[in-house]
Amino acid sequence: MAERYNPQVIEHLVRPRNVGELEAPSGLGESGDNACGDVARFAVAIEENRLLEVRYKVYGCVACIAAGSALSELARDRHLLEAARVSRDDLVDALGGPLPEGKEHALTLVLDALHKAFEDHWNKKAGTMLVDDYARGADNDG
Amino acid sequence: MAERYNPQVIEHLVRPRNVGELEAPSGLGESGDNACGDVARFAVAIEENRLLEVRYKVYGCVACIAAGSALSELARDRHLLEAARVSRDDLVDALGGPLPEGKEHALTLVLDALHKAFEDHWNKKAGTMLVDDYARGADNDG
Amino acid sequence: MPNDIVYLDHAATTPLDDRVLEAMLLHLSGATLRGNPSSLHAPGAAARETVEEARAAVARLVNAEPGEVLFTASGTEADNLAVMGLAAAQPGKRHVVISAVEHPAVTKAAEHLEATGYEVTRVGVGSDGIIDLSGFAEALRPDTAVAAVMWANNEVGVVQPVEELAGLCHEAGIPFHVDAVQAAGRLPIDVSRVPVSTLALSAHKLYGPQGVGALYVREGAELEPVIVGGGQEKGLRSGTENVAGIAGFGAAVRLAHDDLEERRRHEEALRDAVISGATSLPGVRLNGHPQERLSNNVHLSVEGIEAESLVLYLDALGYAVGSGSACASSTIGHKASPVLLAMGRTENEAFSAVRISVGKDTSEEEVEGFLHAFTTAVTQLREVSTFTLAES
Amino acid sequence: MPNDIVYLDHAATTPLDDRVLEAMLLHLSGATLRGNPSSLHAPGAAARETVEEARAAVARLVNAEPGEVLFTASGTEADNLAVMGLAAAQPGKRHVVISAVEHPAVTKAAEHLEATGYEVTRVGVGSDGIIDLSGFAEALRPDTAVAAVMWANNEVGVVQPVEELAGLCHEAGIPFHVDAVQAAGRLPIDVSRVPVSTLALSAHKLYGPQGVGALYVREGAELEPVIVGGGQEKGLRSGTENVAGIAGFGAAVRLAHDDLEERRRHEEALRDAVISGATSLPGVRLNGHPQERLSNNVHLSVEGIEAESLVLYLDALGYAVGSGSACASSTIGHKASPVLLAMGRTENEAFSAVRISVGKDTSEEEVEGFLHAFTTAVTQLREVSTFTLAES
Ligand SMILES: Cc1ncc(COP(=O)(O)O)c(C=O)c1O
Ligand SMILES: Cc1ncc(COP(=O)(O)O)c(C=O)c1O
Repeated sequence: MAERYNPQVIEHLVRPRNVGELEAPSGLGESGDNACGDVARFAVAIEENRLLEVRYKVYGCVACIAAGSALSELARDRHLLEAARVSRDDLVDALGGPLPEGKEHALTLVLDALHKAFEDHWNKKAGTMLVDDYARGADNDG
Repeated sequence: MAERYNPQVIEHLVRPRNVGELEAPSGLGESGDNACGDVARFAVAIEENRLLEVRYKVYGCVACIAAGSALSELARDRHLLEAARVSRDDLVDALGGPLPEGKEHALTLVLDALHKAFEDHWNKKAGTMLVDDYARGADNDG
Repeated sequence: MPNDIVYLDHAATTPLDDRVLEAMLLHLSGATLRGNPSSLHAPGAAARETVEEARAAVARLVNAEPGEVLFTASGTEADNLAVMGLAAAQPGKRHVVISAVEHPAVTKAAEHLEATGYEVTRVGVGSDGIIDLSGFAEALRPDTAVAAVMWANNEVGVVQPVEELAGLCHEAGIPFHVDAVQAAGRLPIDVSRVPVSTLALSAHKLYGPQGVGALYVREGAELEPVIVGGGQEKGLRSGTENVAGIAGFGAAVRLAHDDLEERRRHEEALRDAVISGATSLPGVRLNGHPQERLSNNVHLSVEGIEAESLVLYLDALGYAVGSGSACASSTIGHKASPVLLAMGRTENEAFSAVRISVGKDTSEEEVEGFLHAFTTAVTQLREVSTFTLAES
Repeated sequence: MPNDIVYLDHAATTPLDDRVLEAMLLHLSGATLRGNPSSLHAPGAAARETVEEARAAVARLVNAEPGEVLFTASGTEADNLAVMGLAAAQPGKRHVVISAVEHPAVTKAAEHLEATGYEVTRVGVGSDGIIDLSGFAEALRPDTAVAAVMWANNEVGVVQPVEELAGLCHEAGIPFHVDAVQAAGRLPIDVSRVPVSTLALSAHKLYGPQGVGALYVREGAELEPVIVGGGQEKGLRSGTENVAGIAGFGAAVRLAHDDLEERRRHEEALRDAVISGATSLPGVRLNGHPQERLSNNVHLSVEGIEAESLVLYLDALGYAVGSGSACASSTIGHKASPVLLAMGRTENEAFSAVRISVGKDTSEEEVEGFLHAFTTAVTQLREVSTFTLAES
């Protein structure tokens, strides 16, 4: 178990990617609980099932900020289906290895927020067809 | 309160003066309790109320050995009355200062043994007269 | 190990003074033969003397007699020994009074007593962190076995009116313990004027080694040991003594005693520079009484930012500061500081608290550099934050 | 401080190894910035890593996992934590078993429990100092909260059959504590083979610093803390860590692990030379089992001489040896060692006991010189003594 944050985490803390908001987002997602703890908020711009832009904000611990930043990088400029499949393990790899004990919730927090932004987009677009596509794609996973 | 023995004590331990016994002592004195603890034994040779020779043995702690040695030096070759008046303070001075806490009994132990040797001598000699002398001498003390 | 980092977390621990290290090396280095202080022979006697010299130095710092000082392995152990030990020495009395802002070394000791049937009264503090004096007076009862209030707080740096508190306890005949771990070396401490029963110190808060503490125990105060065994420290704290550490403590308190005023002046100027610089940013607020505070302590709540992020951002920029209380900060989970909650702060304010504590060797340039870094970190982290700053 | 003294009291404490000092200086010296292991920033993280490296090293010495090792401030504290902590974790059970020859750190902990209503059974030993195995088995009861027997005795050096004892406790489901303070670094210790629940170590007995101990706590063993506070060491031992001391402990156990066999061979040869030389004098007798004993321990009763005189006489001749148990020797008063009494020795035999304990750096020449000095001291002191030697 890691005792402290990897340098990659600190790098994301000090130079977070894709911070901010979008003027006219295709979807917005938020996770966490503002009253007592961490909050993550993702805004996405989607065109032709491609994640053109992603912006995020986080109130929370270092792991949350870094995970949001890493996720935004991994997801951006990808097909929606790929972006949606970015996993906890992918995030851990991008962050240089396991997070310190007790900090793993950050992964869930940011993934939840991004997925909610996608849902928001699908809901707006009545995206049932897309979800079918996703299910078929998922068959190829191991 | 001294935390450890003064060098003078150690000097007496390593080179104790007047150790041993006498062939035909004028008096013999012993103090302490052989079963559990310290024992001091003094033999004295007295001629014309003068302490010509003194010999001692001790079973006990360092303080006892050193106090016996110091006392033998202070008392030897003195008039009996002077020898009998060697005090705890005189011993402490001879031993370079106060003994460590809990070791003061050594002074009593050796003084007792020497005084008993004198008593033994007086008893043998029916020394009542001498004791009278002694009481008169004691008037001069402060 | 980062040598170029600016260390501004002296409330958590202080760097070892070179002269302290020298004193320790006298016992540690191979050139001398170190013994066990309990041994009769010369190396044992030398170790014993080393310990006794340090004891005299610690006694002098608080104006006590050497025989009134016991060595422990931490401020924590000294606090435990006082609270548990004073209580145990009066088995008939089953009530304890502490303040709501004590260090965990005291609060957990009180909870330990609570679990064995004691009743514990926790006296509240104002929003400035200062104890409710009349509340304290009311809390004292005939069956109070021990009362404990710290001299100065480890988080917000607030200095408590211990002289009054001690007086109240003294009148009531109640043993009074003071945790002076943060105060020692920063404030004059004189047990001949303040009628405490016991008083805890820790070496590593005043440029001495970590893992060495002391408890002043007033002549006549009754105390039961917590650690028992070979009977060291008059039977009140057994275990072979950390002779080198104790020697270091002795050297450290000697320096602290001699340089007290100079250190205080130096630290206060830097502290005030940090306070005015940092609070000039919007949404940055000083916690704890602005005057009744330690010479070296600045404690800030920074709206919209979680302390951990700010601490590590500053760390990345080369500045080491504390988040809330160091003791709790690396433990798992996310708990608001009870000290800040007792002062009426919200959970979010508590989560956003950082502590900047300067030291005797902190320079003006370091403070200037820090204020730059702080501004950068706060600005950048607020950009990431979902939090929107209230209009100020 | 006498540099020319020959140190033969390694059972009381050992000189610090130079490589241990080096490891400590990495944390102590001004060249590096040391933090509080609880702090988030880089100096704090560096301190944390220092502690964790040492923890891994201690675990390796006894073949445990790092997570099973807690640091304390002494072997005494480790023993207290084990005995009191294991008992407190099973509040329903109110019986304790110890041997009659435990170190005061264990006996006083048991007495402490006794004072709070526990029943304590003290299992006797034979005249060779070895525990009565069947007596131990019989002492174990369904309500036994903890049993404790030391691996090797600090006075007479006798090694106990801990593997059997641990097996008995394991079968009976009784937590078993072993005080391995004297054994560690001299005997191989493997907790994967010996089913102890807890095991105490002390750094200063194996060329590490004074004031640092450790307790091995088997995964799953339940333990309550003795010192409470900031929650360090998984909440089982609070207080800011003695980081430099712990680093030294780590270095010391690494050396002890690597050099174990070599040290043992070296020490045994010297030990046997002392035994045969000293016991060739009339009225000098070895205490404790001749084979089942520590590689470095010689414990003698010298008829007609009190230990203190012999120790200080030898000290004056330049040889530092122990009198009975170092822990008790400088305390006021005159008490026969309970260990020797338990072995059936008379009070006089107990008062005349000295302990010569060699170390890894003791040389043959030193031992030769010692035997000369010993002969002189015994002869001279017997001349002073009222005691007449029995015909041998
Ligand atoms: C006020 C206060 N009390 C007690 C302690 C505990 O002292 P130590 O760190 O030596 O365990 C500290 C420091 O952490 C403290 O600041
Ligand atoms: C067997 C034994 N147990 C416990 C201890 C106590 O350890 P420490 O000296 O670290 O307090 C000692 C040493 O004095 C010992 O020899």
